[in-house]
Parts: sequence; structure tokens; C-alpha cells
Amino acid sequence: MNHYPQAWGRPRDDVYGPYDNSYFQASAPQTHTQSPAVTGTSVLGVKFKDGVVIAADNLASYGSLARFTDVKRLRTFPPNTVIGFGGDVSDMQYLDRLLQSLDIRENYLSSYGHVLNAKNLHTYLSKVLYKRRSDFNPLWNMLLVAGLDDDDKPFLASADLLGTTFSSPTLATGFGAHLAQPLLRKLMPHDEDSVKDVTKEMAVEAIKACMKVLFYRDARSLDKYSIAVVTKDGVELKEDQKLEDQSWAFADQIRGYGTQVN
Amino acid sequence: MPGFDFSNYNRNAALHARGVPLPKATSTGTTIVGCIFDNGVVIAADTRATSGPIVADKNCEKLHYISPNIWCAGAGTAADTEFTTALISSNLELHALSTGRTPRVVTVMTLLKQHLFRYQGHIGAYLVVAGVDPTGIGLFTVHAHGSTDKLPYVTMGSGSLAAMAVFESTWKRDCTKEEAIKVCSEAILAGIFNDLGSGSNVDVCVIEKDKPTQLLRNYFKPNERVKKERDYKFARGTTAVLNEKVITKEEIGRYVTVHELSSGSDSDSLVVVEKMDVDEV
Amino acid sequence: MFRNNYDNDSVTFSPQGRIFQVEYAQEAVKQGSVVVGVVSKKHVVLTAVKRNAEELSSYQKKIVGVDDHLGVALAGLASDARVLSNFMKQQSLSSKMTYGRPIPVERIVNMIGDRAQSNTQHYGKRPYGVGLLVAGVDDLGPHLFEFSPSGLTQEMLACAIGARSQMARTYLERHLEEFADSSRDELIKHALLALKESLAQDKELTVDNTSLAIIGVGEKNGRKKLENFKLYDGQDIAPLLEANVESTLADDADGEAMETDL
Amino acid sequence: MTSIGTGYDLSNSVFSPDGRNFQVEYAVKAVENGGTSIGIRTKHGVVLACEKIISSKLLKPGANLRISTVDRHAGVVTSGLLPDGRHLISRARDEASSWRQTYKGPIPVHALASRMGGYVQAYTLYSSVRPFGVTAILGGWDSEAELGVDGQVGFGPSVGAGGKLEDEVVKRGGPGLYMIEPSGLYWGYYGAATGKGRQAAKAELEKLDLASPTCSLSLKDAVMEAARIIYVAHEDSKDKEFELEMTWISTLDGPTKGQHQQVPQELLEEAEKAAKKSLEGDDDEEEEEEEGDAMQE
Amino acid sequence: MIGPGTGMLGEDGIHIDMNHLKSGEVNLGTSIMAINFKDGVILGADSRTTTGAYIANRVTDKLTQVHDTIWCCRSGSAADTQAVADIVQYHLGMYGIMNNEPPTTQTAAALFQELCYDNKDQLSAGIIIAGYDKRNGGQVYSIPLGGSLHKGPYAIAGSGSTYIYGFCDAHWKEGMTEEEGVQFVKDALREAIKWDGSSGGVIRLVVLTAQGAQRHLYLPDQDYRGPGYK
Repeated sequence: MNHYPQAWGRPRDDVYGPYDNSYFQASAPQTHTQSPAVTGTSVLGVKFKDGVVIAADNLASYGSLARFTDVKRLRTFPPNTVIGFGGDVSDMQYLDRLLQSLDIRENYLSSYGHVLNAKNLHTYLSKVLYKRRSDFNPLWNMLLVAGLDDDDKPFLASADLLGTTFSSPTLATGFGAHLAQPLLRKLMPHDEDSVKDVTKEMAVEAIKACMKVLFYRDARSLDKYSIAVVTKDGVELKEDQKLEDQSWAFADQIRGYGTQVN
Repeated sequence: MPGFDFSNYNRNAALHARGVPLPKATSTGTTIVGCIFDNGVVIAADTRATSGPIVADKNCEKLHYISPNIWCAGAGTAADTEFTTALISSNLELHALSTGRTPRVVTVMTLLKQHLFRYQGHIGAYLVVAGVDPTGIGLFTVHAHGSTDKLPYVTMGSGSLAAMAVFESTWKRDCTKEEAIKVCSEAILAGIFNDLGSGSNVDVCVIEKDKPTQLLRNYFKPNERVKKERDYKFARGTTAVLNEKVITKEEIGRYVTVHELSSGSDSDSLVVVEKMDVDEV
Repeated sequence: MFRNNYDNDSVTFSPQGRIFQVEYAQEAVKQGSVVVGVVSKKHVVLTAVKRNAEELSSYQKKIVGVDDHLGVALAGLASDARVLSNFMKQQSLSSKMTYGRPIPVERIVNMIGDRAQSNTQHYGKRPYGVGLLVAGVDDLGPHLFEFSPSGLTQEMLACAIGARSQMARTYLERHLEEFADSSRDELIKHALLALKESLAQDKELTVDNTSLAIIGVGEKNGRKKLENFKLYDGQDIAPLLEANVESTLADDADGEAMETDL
Repeated sequence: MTSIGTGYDLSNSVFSPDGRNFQVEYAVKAVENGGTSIGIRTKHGVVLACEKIISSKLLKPGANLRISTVDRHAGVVTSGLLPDGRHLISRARDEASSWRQTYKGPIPVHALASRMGGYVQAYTLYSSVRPFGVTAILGGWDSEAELGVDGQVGFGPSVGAGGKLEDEVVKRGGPGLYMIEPSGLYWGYYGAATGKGRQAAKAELEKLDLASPTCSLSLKDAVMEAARIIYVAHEDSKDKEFELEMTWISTLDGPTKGQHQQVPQELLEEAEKAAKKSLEGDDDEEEEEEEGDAMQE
Repeated sequence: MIGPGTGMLGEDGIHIDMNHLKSGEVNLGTSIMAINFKDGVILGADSRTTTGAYIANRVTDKLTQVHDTIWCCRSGSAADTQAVADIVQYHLGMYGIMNNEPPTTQTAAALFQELCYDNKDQLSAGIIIAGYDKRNGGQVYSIPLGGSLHKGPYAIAGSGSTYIYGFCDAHWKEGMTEEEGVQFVKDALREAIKWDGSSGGVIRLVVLTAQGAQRHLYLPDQDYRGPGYK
């Protein structure tokens, strides 16, 4: 036994060999564990026979505070992909810039005529997200990628902060997964086989109905939203839409919480 | 990697886990203040250094030299204030030599805040920076995390609330040197008497335009130690002698073996000890 | 060859603005056996004459498959070509991994071009001593590129490099108009005939010394589908030689310009 | 070339006793052997054009583009060693992208020129590298619109930002044309030319009176002129066939919306036709203006 | 909001850690804002700096100049925001020299965002950037805790801002005159100071227009009516 605390309570060096001091870390490990600050809520997406409809509201919350009400969470990538972001807004902006630099690289700098379609972008984004989560420094987002695949067929898939990917004819992130997905699935009773029977109008209607339900029942939602229709011909993006035909008038029938009638 | 080495931290954590209490760093639970007057600036400090509940030093120096016309009062971890100010002072001297200009107070303030910010508050130095330079009179506070404030009168340390109370009630604009010294020393006295972390004497430093800086060490000694009226010593003869027996050197031979050393040998006293055999009694 | 002061390295310009080291490297390409490439609207063909070091040794590798949609033929230092083709394999794989898309041909060609250029501008490096014909198919169709040690890359309709390749080029120039609409078989025939032009007087195209590769745009259910890189080597090439070379041997018995320029 | 062979021209970064860097001058020679490239700057945008000598009949027509986009709003054409040109362009793209990463917006054209010049200059400083064997012409358009910050969300007041001055003196974007030489030197130009036919091209450019504030050249006129000038400049090497390649960048309300793009095929063909015609017209009144090899310092 | 599947967050939304100052750190528990008006922008702030409940500085200047006509309002850790502002000031100074033209407000916002986003784990800084230049007019950007960047007609931040969301939304008008703008900012900050214990002291304003920067000061003992600007 000697005065080195490293040696206390362990077998003697002269008998069992020297202690491996590397177990005493010289510095604390670097950590990135972060939590999101300013966040967006659900993103919804539905395929239809010629393309995809995608929507998200315009709110960025700070905890329960409705901090910014003009945040456009649908971002387009030329020529015909739309990405919807949920989760941290600063990370959304980071990804947006990342996609912009990719756009410049792909569509401006290199040989003309090659495009990255939604499927390519989704692959790319999921790799970015997975890389960051493997560095224990996740990008705190859940996103939907809407557009077309290699065969110009509708493409819709999600990726999240863990790098998990998912694809389905209807998708919803966040609260939408609970509130909107059941409604959207009614539109597509036979999953992928139903896509060919769904028109653009049906898809838009379904999305609008879901946005309304989310506004009624998601405490972090807003009645202003953006909606985009992606087809072979390009992207038709409408920002600053307002929810219509809301149902509140029945409130006048409600008196008290039980026996009260007046 | 530059920066702190945390291996001692790990060792201490290991010790602590085994029940060894961690030693307390000497922290200057302190009152320090500064005040600008018409022709310069005064800073002042108490002189108590504490280590937990123990007064480690009754008359320490908390006013640190930076350059002839710039001084710092330090609160927080004593070693950190001491070495941080010494480091900045040294760098400033080199800077002054290479530029051939008298150093500025804002330079000191900037060097300090950038140094402290880099260490994210782990260097526990809370400082009042004061001085006179060609651009005028400067008075700043620098917190351990690297934030700074510019004010006409400032206080820091555990006694800063008591001291600030004095300033807030008696400070007035455009005061003279004498008034500044007075309000500063009174603010320190408020700290000494009302804050347990502060005590002992008042040190004052007066930095004036175009005049040599005056360090008024122990400007006030309000806690002079007076002779104790009583003491713990027993007067000679308090204990009665019941009997007395003198044992001579020869008689020691009964208990120990005594060897005479030849004066010619070059063996030293240590050797003597080793040669001494002790008998069992 | 006469020696001048300006040819010691690739970082010295001659007073005429030439870089001799690069020009010498281009000579190394002419030492290699001939390779020919031809492109039509649907296909791209590479073909090459392989040499063997001695009677009993194996024949060299002249055509390397890089990916399903990409291959190169080389003339010059084979080990330099290996470095470049390995690099191309990595880049191609990385594109598939990151974007789920085969890398566009022009882009990968530019990458090796840029690599080669840096070897001509820094002391202590030497230019690559190899010329490549890069054949590939992407969204825009089949492509044929020539790569040279200077880092210059050019898209060609047809090309031949290597020893005595001038004869092949003469053949290609003469038949240039026919290539675009050639069928798969016709294109192979043109490639082999061009190759044959460059043979030394006493040489024949045989199953041992001839390699041929083809990539194409096929069709499946009305959609474009890649016809993967296919290499004909050894016995595989026998039917191609039989169908194309032997027959014409009789036709062109009078033999045009069999003289060599060496 | 009096000092050729005295040994001061064998290494880059070495001055001769009379203060010249021969390797840089030799690099200029490489440029002078290259195909002609020109740029024209008008109030409405910039046109870049180049003469691509067809070295082989086997080259694919219309492929092998020589004018490159560097960022959405800027393009570069080079004369001289083509692979060196690609190297410089690749660097210019990196500069544009790193600017975006820091400042989250497009790089101003003058800043891009400055960075390209700095990079080229660095290759004249060391004996371990050789200078670029290219002269690059950079054309771009600084957006006249209010620029956001890349990735930003939200907007200012719907009535527009307060206190904006509509004054003429307030600079609001505009065209930029720069030429970067192998020495790293660069100047801004109204009309720039380099490569084999530069002398003839310069003479033609000067006739356009581009520097005059009253110059009324429209962007389409500039395209027509650019094509004609390339044809004029090609006269000296008539025996070789060539292809004309042109790109342009217009104002935001112009045909390219502030982006660097290829001149559309129809316009290109129209311009080529007109160029050929005008050449047939004044074939005999050829003038040879010998101009000092300017701006070599 | 991230839904189930990510497994990190509760049903009730996102938990914001407002309290991640290092112990003993000086906090700008603050009310700050900036608005766009007819001729430019106005920045405003209270003057209270606290450590815990103690007011370490009652006349703080939270309006910081980072270039000639680009200023910012700081909230959060005093040390962090001072360090960030100092770095941005340095870069904007370099930009002006290197490019022979003054940086725009966008440039400043981009630099602030880069620092706040990349170092989000180390910083607690909520910053509003407001600037004026002749070409782009007045512009207001806000960077909240996570490091996102938001442009707006006006921005409010700091602990006191939560009390005046309603006030600002109700009283906001676009294209106000300077007097109206000053009154709006002053009234809003008065409310924030009134209800937020971490805000207090004097009200400082900076008006940025083509005429340059103009400071205003309003004192509590004059009922925030004066002295105004000199």
C-alpha cells in the first residue's frame, strides 16, 4: 500500500502488475445531449394517383408559448420535392441550408440534366440524421419527404432524429400520428393499392380535415398552415392558408358540467 | 490539450467517495469596492482570508498590482485572483513594451474577461479593475464567468451587499478624492462589520491622473488586537511539589545503554540514533 | 530525344507555356496497347487489345468494371489505372450509399480529371501515366469520355488511344455518322473493326488478346432499364469475333492502310 | 524574352535580376495559345462567351461545356490549360460555398474575384508549385432585391422595411465582370477578352463603348455582339473548326432572373447566324489593331 | 412537437430548461425588444442585471453596438452574450475592412446565428439583432435559445417579454412614426418591468435611422417620461 489513491483497495502492484491509469479519465467526455428549444408540431402527407399532398402549420412553439406564428415548415427542393419539418426549428434551418448547398452542387455546378428526386433526397437526409445520432448529437427533427421516385411514381417517406425511416401512402409525424393517421388511413383502406383511386382533390380534402382536427386537439398547433401538392409538373405550394369551416357553435348547447341547465 | 487537467478532480472524487473530506480552498469571503472621483479612482478591500469557518489570514492583501496606474481588487478563490491578475499583469507589461504605450484599463478588462470566459467560471476570480490611462479614468467589475460592467461605483464579494448599501445611500456625483476614499473605506467597514466573510483591516488604493498611485495599506485598522486581559498560563508555583528525585547520567545506565562517541569519528548524529539500543523495561 | 532544361518536373513551364512532363506522360499512353470506345444512342462499347509479357504469361487486364453502369478501358501504366479505377469504385459506391443513385458519368470523370490535374501542379508528384476511356450510362443515356494524364477529360462519340491508335481513329472518323443509330451488334462490330485497324501487321484478334465490354439502356415494361456492364473476355468473346471479325476479314481482304506508322 | 536561359526562368517564385517572374510569364504564354474567351458587362447583365476549338472530329458536339457555374449567380470561363481552369473553378465554387456557410447568402462578385485572385497569386509564391496556366473571366450578378439570410423564417413588416432609401446613389446589386490573370492580378471590366484572339476581340469590344454611361446595349445585343466578336477573333485561325458557347446572367426581372445560365439554343443559333453573316460582309475591311500587352504587372 | 417513437418527450410538449445558467452566473433576467418603424428601427431594454435575487447592476446597458448601424439587445447570461457580441463585433469590423463596404444586418444576423447555433450546448443567450442601412432599411431579427433565426416586424425577448405578448400583439401597428414607435416600446417595457421581478431600472432606447443612432433614456423616478434623448 502506498499513498497513491489509485492504488487503494486493489491488489498490490508488485504482485499483480501495475494499475492501468488510463481508467482515470483525464477529462470529462464531450457531450452534446441537447433538447429542442423552438419547435414545430405535426407534418401530414398523403399520396394520390399523380403525386403527394403535404401540410404543416405555421407555428413554432417555445415550450407551451406560441412563440412565432409565421414559420413556414414546408421547404421545396427543385424540381419537385417538398420536405416538411417537425421538431427543432434551428435544426430545420440547418438542414434547409444543407439542402440549399446540395441544390447548388447538384443543379448548378455539375453536369446539366441530372436531378435528385424525392427518393434520393430521403436517402440522403436519413443518412445525415443517422450520422448525427451516431455522434450523439442528433438533429432534433422528424421530417416527411414528398415527391416522386425513380419511376416518377408518388413518393412519401419519413425520417426522424434517430435515422429511422418509414414509408407509407399516408404519413403523419408528432401528434398527427395519433390524431390524423387514423383518418388518413380511412382514405386508403388498402394501403398502397388505394393510391390509384385517390384524386388530388380527395387528398387535399383529407389533409385539410386532419389539420382541423389537429387544431382542435393539439395544444401546440395553429389555424394557419402551409400545404403543397407535388406532381410531375412541379410543386404547388400555398403558405398562409387558414382553416375553414370550423365547428364551435355547438358550444351554446353546453351549460354547466352535469345537472345545470341554465 | 490545453486547459485544465481534471485528473486531480477524479482523484478527489475517489477520495471523497471513501469518506475523506475534501480540503476547503482558501476563499476570500470578501468585501471589495471601487469609486470614481473627479481626478481618478479609488479601490478598497478588507483583509480577511477565510477557509470555510476558519480565518486563514487576518491581514492578507486583496489589492493586486497590474501596472503602475491600474490595480485590481480581487474576490473569490484567493489563488485564482492572485494568479489571474499576475498573469494579466505580466502579459500587459509585454504588451506595453511591444507597443511602447502606457496600458489601458479597457485592455486589462478585455484580457481578463476573455481569459475568464474561456474557463467558463472554473477560475473563481471576481475582480474590480480600476485605473487611469491616457483615455481617462476606468472602473469595471469582472465576474468569474467573464461578464463585465462599467459603473461609477462598484462593490463585489460576499460583503458587496453591505457595501453597496453604503454607496447607494451616500454616493454622489462628482466627488473629490477625499470623499471617494471616505465612501470606499466606509463601504469596506460595512462589509467588515456586517459580513462574516469579511473582516480585519481596510486597504485603500488611490489612482490619480498624473500622480503616483498611493497604496494605503491598512488605511483603517478597526480590529486592532488589544492585549488580553487574562491569559491561560499558570503562575509558577501553582502546582505543589510533593517530592523531588534527581537521576544522574550514571543512573540512566540502568535503563538504556550509553555509548560514548569518539570526537574524532566523522559519524553524524543520525548514526548515533541508529546505534542506540533500547532496553525493555 | 533531345533534352531541355524545362522538362525536369511538372511545375516548370517552358518559354512556350508548355509543361513537358505532362507531355511525356502522354507518351506513356501511346506505349500501351490500343483501346477503342464507341457510343450509340442506346449503348456504349469498350474494346481492347491485351498484351502478354511472354508466350506463357497471362494477358493483361485492359477493361475494368467500376459499377453496374460504369467501366473503364486503359492504355498506359496499368498500376496508375488501378489507383484511378479504385477511386472511381469508391466514389460510385458512395453515391449509391448516400443518395441511392448511380453516380452521373460526367461527374465521376471530372473527379478523376481533378485528381490528375493536381499531380501536374505540385512538385514531388508526377502526372498519371495512363489514358482512360470511361464508358457509362446514366439518366441522360450512354456516354464515352476520354481521360488523359493532363487531367483533360472530354466527352467523345468514339475514341481510340494507345499504340497505333491513329488507325483506329481514322476508321472511327470515317464511320462516325453510323454510330448514333447503330444497334447493339452493329456497335460491337464497329468497335472490333476499329480495334483491328490498329493491330500490328502480323497480329490477329483472338479470344486471348481481345476484351470487349458493353453497357446499355434497355427497356422493361416501357420504362428505361439499365443493361448492366458486361465484359466479354476469353471464350465469351469468341462468338463476337466470329460474327464480326472473321467475316469481314474476307470482305476487306484487300486491307486498307495496314501499314503501321511506327 | 532576353533572359531566357540565364537560369532565372527555371523555377517558380524566383525573380530575375530585372525583377521579372519568368514562370508567370510562361504561364501567360499557355493562356495565349488557348481558345478565345470574352465577357461583356451591360447594365442589364453579363454575357460570357468562348471559342472551343474542335481538336478532333470524334468529340461529341455540344458537350464538354467550358463555361462553368460557380454559384447560382456567377459563372467563370477560362482560357489556357483546361484542367487548370477546372482546378480554379473548383476553388471558386469552394469559396462561394464557404462564403455561404459563414454569411448565409450569396458571395458578392467582387469578393469572389478577390478570393480567386488571392488563390492564383499563392501559386506564384512557392517553388513547389507552378502558376495557373489560365486566365479566368468571372461574370456575376449581385442581386438587386432585398436578400434574406439563408434558412431564415419569418418576414419583416408587410408594408416593407422602414427607412429604405430609393435614392439612386444607394448601391443595389448589379453586374460584375472580372478577369483574373496567372499572376493573381485582377481588374474589373466592362468588356474582357483573353486567349489567342484577345487582340482582335479587345478591339471589337472597345468599339462597343461599354464604359459610357449612355451605352444602350441591351443584354440580347450583348449576346449578339459576343457571338460576333468570337467569330471575328477566330478569323486568324480560320483553318480550325470551332464551337461557340455562351452563358448569361440578367437582372432579376430579365430572362435569367439573376442566375447564371446557358444562352437558350434558339438565341445562340440566331446570334451565330448573324455573326457569320456580318463576317461575310466585312471580310475585306479587316483591321489589325496592335495593342501593347497591357496589364502584365 | 415530436411524437411517441422518439421516446424522449412527454405528451405535454417540450420541456424547456430555462434554468441552465451556471451557478453564480450573472443573469440578464431581462425585457428587451426591437421594432421596425417608418424610418428605421428602435431597440429597447430595461437595465437590470441580477445574480439570484440581488441586482448586480441597476443601470446596465443591454443595447450593444456591433457595427455602425447594427445593434443588438442581449438577454440570458451576461458573460455569454457579451462574449458573442464581442466576437460578432470583431467579424463585422473585419468584413467592413476586407470588402470595402459595411456589412448588412443580414450579415450580422447570420454571424450571431452561427455562433448561437453551433455552441447551443454551451450558451444561454437570447439575442435580438436590429440594424439599419440605406438599401435594406430597418430590419429586426431574433435568435432564441436554440439558435434559430427569425425575421419579424418586431421582436421581444427575455424573461419580462412573456408578460407583454398580449400588449404588443394588441398595440402593434406597421409603419409607425418615430414618436409612436418610441411610445410603443416604452409602454411595452414599462409593463414588462412592472410585472417581471427580473426586469427593472431605467428604460434605454436606441433609434436607428438614416440619420444614425440616437440614444434615449427614461428614468423610473420621472415616471419613464424623461430625460429622453440629448
